[in-house]
Amino acid sequence: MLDAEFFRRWMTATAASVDREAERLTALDSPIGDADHGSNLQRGFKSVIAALEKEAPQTPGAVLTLSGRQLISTVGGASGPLYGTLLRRTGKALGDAAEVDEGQLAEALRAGVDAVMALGGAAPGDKTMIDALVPAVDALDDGFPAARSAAEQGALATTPLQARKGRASYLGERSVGHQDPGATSSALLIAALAEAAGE
Amino acid sequence: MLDAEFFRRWMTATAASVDREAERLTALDSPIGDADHGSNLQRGFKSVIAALEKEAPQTPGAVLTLSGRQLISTVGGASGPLYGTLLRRTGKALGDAAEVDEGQLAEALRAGVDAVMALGGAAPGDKTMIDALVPAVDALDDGFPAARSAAEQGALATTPLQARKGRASYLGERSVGHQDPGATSSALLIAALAEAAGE
Amino acid sequence: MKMLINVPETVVADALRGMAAAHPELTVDVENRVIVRRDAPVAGKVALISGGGSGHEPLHGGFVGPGMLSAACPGEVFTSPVPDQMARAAAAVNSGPGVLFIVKNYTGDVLNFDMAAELAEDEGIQVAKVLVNDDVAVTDSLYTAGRRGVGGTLFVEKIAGAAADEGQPLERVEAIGRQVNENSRSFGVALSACTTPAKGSPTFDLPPGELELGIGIHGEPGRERRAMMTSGEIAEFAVGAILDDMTPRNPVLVLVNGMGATPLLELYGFNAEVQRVLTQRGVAVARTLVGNYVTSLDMAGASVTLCQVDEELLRLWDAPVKTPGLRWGM
Amino acid sequence: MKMLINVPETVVADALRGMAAAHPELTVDVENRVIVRRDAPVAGKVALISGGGSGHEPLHGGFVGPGMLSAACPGEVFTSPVPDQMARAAAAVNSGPGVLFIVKNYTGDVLNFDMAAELAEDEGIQVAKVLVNDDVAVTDSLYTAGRRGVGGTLFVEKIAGAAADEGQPLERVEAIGRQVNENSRSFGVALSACTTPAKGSPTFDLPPGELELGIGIHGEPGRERRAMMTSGEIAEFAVGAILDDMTPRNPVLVLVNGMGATPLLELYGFNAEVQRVLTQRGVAVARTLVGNYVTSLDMAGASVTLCQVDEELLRLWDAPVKTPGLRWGM
Ligand SMILES: Nc1ncnc2c1ncn2[C@@H]1O[C@H](COP(=O)(O)OP(=O)(O)O)[C@@H](O)[C@H]1O
Ligand SMILES: Nc1ncnc2c1ncn2[C@@H]1O[C@H](COP(=O)(O)OP(=O)(O)O)[C@@H](O)[C@H]1O
Ligand SMILES: [Mg+2]
Ligand SMILES: [Mg+2]
Ligand SMILES: [Mg+2]
Ligand SMILES: [Mg+2]
Repeated sequence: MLDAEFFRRWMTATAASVDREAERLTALDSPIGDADHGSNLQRGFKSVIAALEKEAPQTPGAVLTLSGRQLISTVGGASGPLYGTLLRRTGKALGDAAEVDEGQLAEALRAGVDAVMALGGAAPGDKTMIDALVPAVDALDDGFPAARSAAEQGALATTPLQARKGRASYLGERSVGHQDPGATSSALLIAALAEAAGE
Repeated sequence: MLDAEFFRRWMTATAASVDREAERLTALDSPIGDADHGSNLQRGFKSVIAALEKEAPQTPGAVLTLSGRQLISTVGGASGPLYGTLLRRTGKALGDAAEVDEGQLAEALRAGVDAVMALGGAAPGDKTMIDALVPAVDALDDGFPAARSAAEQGALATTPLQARKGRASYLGERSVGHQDPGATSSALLIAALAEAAGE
Repeated sequence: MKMLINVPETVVADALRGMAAAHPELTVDVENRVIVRRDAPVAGKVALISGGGSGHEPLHGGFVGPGMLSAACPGEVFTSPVPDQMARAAAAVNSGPGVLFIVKNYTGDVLNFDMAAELAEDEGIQVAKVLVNDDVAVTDSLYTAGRRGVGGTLFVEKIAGAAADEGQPLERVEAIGRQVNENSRSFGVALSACTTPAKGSPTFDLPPGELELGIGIHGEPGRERRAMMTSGEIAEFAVGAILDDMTPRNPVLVLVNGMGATPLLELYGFNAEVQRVLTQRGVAVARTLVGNYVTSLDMAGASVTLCQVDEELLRLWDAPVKTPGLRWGM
Repeated sequence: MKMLINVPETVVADALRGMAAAHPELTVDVENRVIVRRDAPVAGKVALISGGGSGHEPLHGGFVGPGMLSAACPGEVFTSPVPDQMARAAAAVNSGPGVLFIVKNYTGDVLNFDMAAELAEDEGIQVAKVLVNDDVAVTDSLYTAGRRGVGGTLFVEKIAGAAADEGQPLERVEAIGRQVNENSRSFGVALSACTTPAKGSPTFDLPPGELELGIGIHGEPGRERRAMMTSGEIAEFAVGAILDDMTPRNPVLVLVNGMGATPLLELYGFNAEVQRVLTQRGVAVARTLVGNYVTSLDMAGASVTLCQVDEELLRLWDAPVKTPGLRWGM
């Protein structure tokens, strides 16, 4: 079973890997975006960690809704409302149980990803974070490591795509040949989930 | 004896060598000035040639006063009024004789150079055009080729000097080690005199 | 790339402190990142709020004041602001008749302003929205996020601001804002990329002798890269792209806008070419504005925006405005 | 370096054509290179004329209009104008009470304005002159051409322009102009060189990680090169250099001026640091202006100018002005 502590570890591991990879994320956001994705998420997850320490939420749902609200209030850009909605909706779907199992998490995450698709209007293949998140959720039944590889594969697979959402879509065909920064950070988020599970 | 035709040749030869050396003059004006000396003189002597063709002055004095007025009206910067005054005062000193000898020219040129020193306040050693003009006038008694070498020597000798007049003086000690653009163009002017004399 | 900054992290806060010092007629909340005209809320008048990433100055903070915006919400550099900023601004400027959000069409701006609208409406504030999407360089299709909002934003903010200043009701101010957007088209070119403080190096590589056609205002590359063109050729290309998309029946407002690092001397020269092309194409010009208004940090380049105006829009354009970045008539 | 131009030879003429198109309130004589306010000569009032090399825009042409200059004479890029321009301008704007030449202290400007004064006086026009030399980076000694005129020019033109607008006589307008100059001090830094159209490459090489301290406005290098400094350190250096030279007893006007390519975002952040240093040094600030006013083409960097003002000078600073580059109160 996964308790509030597990979800806190997930957020901490995400914050750490976003910190480590911030320059790379910003560099990916440079040829097909506006060179801010890494610093956006760094700022957001830093404030998530601070809020979790300060407010010490006691349930999995509360950890994620607080984290999501925090992202919405500090990131800005496209990724702020989208990642914020992802965590907030996932958290809401977890309700106020003190512990949840992996199946419940998979179901809640799917609700979160659906909310991101509804909000941003992106479908798989549009070269966005969705291309890492959807395969990850699909693979979650096979465990965290499977989800991690699926997300990584999904991120890598954005390279040959032409973007249809977000800033990269302005470039038309020139968006082809670059890996999507948001899909890349989504892979980090899912990898942190596996890390939190010690897998 | 030197007639109006000789002075026209002098101006034409100057215009041609300024054209050839414009980039170099501007480049010299770059580290210790504002990178315009070459284009300034190019514009000025182009209009001198046009005016000489149009107004066809008939005496040495008239050729030079017209040329000087033309420089004043088209060059701007420091070099416009200074070179304009040089030619205008030299022309005035030649009076309205139809022909002048080399001694008269030397005397008139000295009057012109004195006027430049009075106007700009520069003395020899201040790292200006004066450093080429004064030695040239001094050497003119020994003929045009001697004046040419004296002007060239004078221009080269500005390199180790610290500028005390004009823009280069703003740089203080950093003006040392660069050849003065105005002294360099003065050497061209004197070389053109020798060229006009066929020497 | 060298910048006149302390550290990248404090660039926006530092700028807001400096703005506060220079403009006592504005209330600058540095902590919460909201710039409000000092006399807000103005009784009985619709309030205009805009915002977006920083790095486009004077847009939007420089357009706060009588006759234009009531408040502006600056995000991080090139990053949309967060909903809390616009919600706070709405509370500060609403005097009853409601607030109009002026939103440049970027996914991030749209999402954050929409969330802010929900928050403000929860507080009982009436909110309307004008989306600005004037950039003809972007194909508006199912396969893009739609056209970007660029130079036309200035026209929307000024003209809707004048309508609000006259005391027109929210629906009317919104309708005028939408009309200005529909009448506006822009096209931009870059001669160099820009450098964001966070990245510290140019956002794209542009070899000597080439330019980017159809750029936005976030340091993103354009649609196409070409061998360098003259000012006249660029004017033909930009005005041509706009007129391919709109055939003005009325005279136009012309904005010849610098991207940040192109000297005014060049912008004026470029304007001469833009005017020449407009004359050749039979487009009448009502007013022309030349300068750095909707910028992209230190990018070299320029954009052209045309906005067709009938008599009412022209009257509203000419109406008095008193902001740090645009000022006339008072 | 890429530029938004046609050919280097026509840069100034092209800019003047573009200025004419954008500013119907000015009469722009493109051929003779004189910009005059449309309503000149204004009966009974002293007329102000300034000018200098192009490349410093909006200085001077952008400061022509009610409350400031009557005419401006732009030379080639970074090249003083020729006497014929100022003589022609004087004839166009003089209504009887005489004209004041505002001349930045450069050998070329001084010589050409002096020759113009002779020409104008030959036509019976009374001419007075204010020489601006506010740059503390230059040692004022027998061994230099004296201090350069830089940012202080804006203060002289605005304040003397207001005095002329009030109908004060020539000696008085001249005295006020001189007083403003005596009360003004500037210091500038460059983070990059600029590129003139004629040369086509940067006027000096500045390695990454270094800056030039004590630069002028003509792309010339400064007095000293140092390792890159933060905005706060630069503010301390620049304000320190000014206060070493002047101890203001009265409040000051502050101009935080961009050299051309430094974004407004950075200039405002720099202003925050300048204000901090002034507070620490006990200098009271009356007014602050932040923006690109006295530029050096596409140079990155900034300058600080302080001008001590008593009540009269402050009143004249606040007086209405209506020019393309500076506008308030009307
Ligand atoms: N409509 C959308 N739906 C889902 N994800 C999107 C959408 N638009 C953008 N994104 C994601 O957001 C990422 C960019 O985030 P970020 O750089 O932080 O914001 P911005 O584009 O506003 O600068 C993109 O790489 C993409 O994965
Ligand atoms: N006061 C002066 N007296 C004599 N020559 C001067 C003086 N000031 C400048 N010069 C000369 O003028 C040259 C610069 O001319 P130019 O570049 O055309 O004008 P500017 O300095 O106004 O840009 C200098 O190299 C110097 O030789
Ligand atoms: Mg981005
Ligand atoms: Mg020069
Ligand atoms: Mg962004
Ligand atoms: Mg010059």
